[in-house]
Amino acid sequence: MSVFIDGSTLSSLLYSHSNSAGNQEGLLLGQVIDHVKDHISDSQINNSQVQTCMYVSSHIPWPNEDRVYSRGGVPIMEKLAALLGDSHRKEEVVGWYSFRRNSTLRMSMKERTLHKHLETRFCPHKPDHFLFFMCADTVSAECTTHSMDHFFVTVAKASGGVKKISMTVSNLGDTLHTQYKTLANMSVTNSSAVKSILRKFQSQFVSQSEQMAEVKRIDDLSSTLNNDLMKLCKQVAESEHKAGELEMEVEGMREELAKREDKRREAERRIMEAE
Amino acid sequence: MSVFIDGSTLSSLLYSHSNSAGNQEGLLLGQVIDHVKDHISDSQINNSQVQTCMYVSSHIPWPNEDRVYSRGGVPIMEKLAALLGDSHRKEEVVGWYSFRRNSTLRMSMKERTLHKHLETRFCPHKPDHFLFFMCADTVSAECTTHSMDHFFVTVAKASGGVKKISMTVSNLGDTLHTQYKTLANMSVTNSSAVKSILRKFQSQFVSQSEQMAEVKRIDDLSSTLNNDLMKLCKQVAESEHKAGELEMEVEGMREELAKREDKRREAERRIMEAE
Amino acid sequence: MPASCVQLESDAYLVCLTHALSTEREEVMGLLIGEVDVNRVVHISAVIVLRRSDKQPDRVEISPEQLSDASTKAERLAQELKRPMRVIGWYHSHPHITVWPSHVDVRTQAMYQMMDDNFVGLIFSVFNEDKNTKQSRIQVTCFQAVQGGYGGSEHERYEVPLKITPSSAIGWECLEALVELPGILKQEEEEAYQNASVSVPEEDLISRIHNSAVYTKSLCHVMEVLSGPLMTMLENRLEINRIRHQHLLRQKQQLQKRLTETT
Amino acid sequence: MPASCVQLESDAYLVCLTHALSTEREEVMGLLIGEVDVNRVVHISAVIVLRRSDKQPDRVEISPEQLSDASTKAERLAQELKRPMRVIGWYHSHPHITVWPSHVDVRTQAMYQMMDDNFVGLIFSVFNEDKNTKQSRIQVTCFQAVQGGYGGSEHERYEVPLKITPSSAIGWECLEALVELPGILKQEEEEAYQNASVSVPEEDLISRIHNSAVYTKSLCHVMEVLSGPLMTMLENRLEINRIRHQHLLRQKQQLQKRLTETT
Ligand SMILES: [Zn+2]
Repeated sequence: MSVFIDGSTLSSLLYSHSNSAGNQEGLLLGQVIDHVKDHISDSQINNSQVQTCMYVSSHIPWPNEDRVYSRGGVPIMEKLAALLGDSHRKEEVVGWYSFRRNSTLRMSMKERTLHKHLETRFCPHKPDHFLFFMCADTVSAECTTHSMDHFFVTVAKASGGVKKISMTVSNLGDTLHTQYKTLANMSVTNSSAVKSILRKFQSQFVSQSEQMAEVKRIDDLSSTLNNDLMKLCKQVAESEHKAGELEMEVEGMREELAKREDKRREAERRIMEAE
Repeated sequence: MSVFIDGSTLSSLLYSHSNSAGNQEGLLLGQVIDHVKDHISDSQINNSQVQTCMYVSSHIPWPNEDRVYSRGGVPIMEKLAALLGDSHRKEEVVGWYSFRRNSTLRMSMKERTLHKHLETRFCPHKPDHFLFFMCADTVSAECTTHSMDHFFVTVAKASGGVKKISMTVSNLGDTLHTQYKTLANMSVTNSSAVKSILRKFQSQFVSQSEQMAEVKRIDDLSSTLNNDLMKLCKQVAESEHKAGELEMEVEGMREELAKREDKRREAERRIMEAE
Repeated sequence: MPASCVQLESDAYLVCLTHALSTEREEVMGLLIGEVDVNRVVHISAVIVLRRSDKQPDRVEISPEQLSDASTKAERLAQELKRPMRVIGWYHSHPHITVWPSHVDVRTQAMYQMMDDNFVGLIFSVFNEDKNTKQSRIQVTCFQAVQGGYGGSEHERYEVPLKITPSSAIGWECLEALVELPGILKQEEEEAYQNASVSVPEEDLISRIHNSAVYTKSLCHVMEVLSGPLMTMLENRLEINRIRHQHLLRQKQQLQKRLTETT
Repeated sequence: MPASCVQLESDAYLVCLTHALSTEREEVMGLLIGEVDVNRVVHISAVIVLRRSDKQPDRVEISPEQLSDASTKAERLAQELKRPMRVIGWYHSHPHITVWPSHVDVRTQAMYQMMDDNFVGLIFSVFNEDKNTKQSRIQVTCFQAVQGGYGGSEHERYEVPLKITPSSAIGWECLEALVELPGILKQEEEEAYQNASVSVPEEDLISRIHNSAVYTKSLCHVMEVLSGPLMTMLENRLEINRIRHQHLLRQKQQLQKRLTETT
């Protein structure tokens, strides 16, 4: 079993934690794919192996002010359902996560209870396939270096044993452009027959503006995708702004209530003293 | 300076030797390309380097029965011109070669003389760029293993010093098909926006028969090239057959002449005895 | 006088980290935009992702052109926000290696400090998985350069306190920087393709097809590894904000009710 | 009884060597077609280049299907030439390594000899350049397997005398085998492409474009490294034959003249 996660998905997850004051928890969304790998052994016996890949593609943070589980670690299903209910997602719930600050990287009893309940709710047929992502944020003595230590685990249904799962962060790898041809192809320029064939096929591969047609096509696809990213970016900026303003408004109301509470207490204190 | 030669060119050269009874010599054809390699050093000083690449793409064997040079190693220019004269080649004469059997891999005095003359004729402006390909064919004691030891050299005009040149045999390298995608792309199947864009571009990349259009195009080009190879193959087979038959005819005539010579000698001997 | 402390806004942290996690085979880099207050606290609120002009996996260097472009961007941002924004630092990644700056890093930092003694450096250590424990670690450190002890000529690392501060929203500049990443990589690929193609003769169709296939494969890779996941991430962000907004509205109503009651 | 000697026609040698020099990263292999005379001399005159059914760089193995196909080809050739042709041996390459057969090679050879005790093995050692002397070496050796000394179970190498015999022409079968090489590689690539594409969903256009670019790049590579050079080689062969024919005609005329004179 392996976990695969894109770099931008992982950084979004870690940002979610950095952006909250306290600890952070939430659901992990993605897909589970079983790959059948046919392995032809030396004795030529077909020995099929099933390799399970867990793709984590999104996350949903739980609100800090409104807990989705009881004090003992029992989830409140209607609250979880509300988080997922309106979603038009293609992704499944593949696990959950927990961020803590300056704390141990060990699963607590409450976390075990919560895991068991979530697993039963979201992954009843394959209990050993439900993920828990644990991440601890520690700061050095002088606050100069921040560390995020993290890993994925599953919990065995029978034994309750915690098993760590290998994690791969998908990324670009090598981008050093070493595969391009920079020299003329001697065997092409030497053979008159080859040159004749290539001249015939020129129009199938090269556009009228002397550009390679497939390059034009992939450029168009890539540009369209990047343009749509920019449009989506604007939508997100708006929704960030709207939610941000509402948060500040709510924060203002809390402060107002707190002030009133202080005044009320002060007033009561004066009355008490006066009596 | 480096020498580049295709695998099929090299094997054709070695076949030419294997197919002759005695030693073999001939001209090497190809191209000389000077590549300017801009090397940005650590001090950010643009330090241009010229790298000379010698591409050997063909060869022309010299007839064994009709020498193209004198006993002392002076080439007979009209015979060399006749070998090249009718050719509609784009290739230049970039060097010459010599195969020997069970002999040393050292350039003889005659070979040095011949090299100097050929160099002056074919490569007057860049004497140090004219190649000599030396190859020795040795057989093990029990004739079970054949070895072809070979290298390229140039001869310095001033000093006469022989310099070996590094040789690269162009080949396919890795053909293990490791770059193909075999798994679904999660980021594509998860995003509705991405899926929508891809649906729009489907027709630009995929043909009506659900085949990738570029695959169809490259298949057509490749098949056309392979078909032309087969046609050329038939032409070569015919020319091989024609030349082969003529060679056997000539061989038959030699034998006939030899027989007549023997009979003549025998007759003369009888006459001498009779007298 | 060195910076006393650095406050890195969490959305700027998101951009740096996303960039750092984009490739494990090369060091990536960028510039940091922000302000310095009277207490010499450096406030970083935006990021400029930089192209790799000279591709050497273990070297990062900012060209004068890149610095000039970045200053222009910072000035534009300052006008938009009506705040004194400027290029105030740089960041780069250390894939598979320690978070601590190398001698080259410290020397580079010292050079930037000659122009601006509040200029700071951030290093993101990424792609560090312990194969035995299957535990991964991502680190970020903040540093400047100081003169070596006892008047030495060699510069030494000086660690600067770093705080990653929460914000109520991911700002436009940070969102824009994120979605510019695939575009930057596309430009790099275009340049590589064009540089290679210049020396291929027009008649050599096979090499031209080969190069266009290399280009196609590279762009597919960028779309698959970066554009696609960013799309998914932004769509998820919309969903998170929808949930958050819904939740905040409920809270607002409750608070409104309580405020009415206490009037 | 093992073979007494092997005579390899030079045009068959050309095919084997061209195949062996086609890649330095993998061992390639094929089958040898020929006859055995009453003195147990093996005469090899044609070659069947084989596809690599299971791509493991350091292993070569002939499948039952490949052997069956080759036998069919040999039978067809026998009918065409009116000679008792059959599959009489195998060859494979040793890029960058010694010409001597490995234990696996000897065991494989022993297995084939169970079917036919005249079956021989050829090994072509290629891509061996001494970086210091810049001298290259290409070798070919001929071997069979014999029972180990003192009744041992392990098989040992038995070296067979090999002669590469000149021929007056490159035969059609050998020319055909040469030009089949690019086609074989194209088939291998098609299979790899189709196997990979089976598991990519139709909607995943990016992965489909990626795979088609990989396929395109591979075919360009085959065309550049194999098809193109073979084309040049054959065109050169036509030129060599033109010169040779011209030269032979001149000789024929001279000989004709002398024959007339001596009549
Ligand atoms: Zn072997």
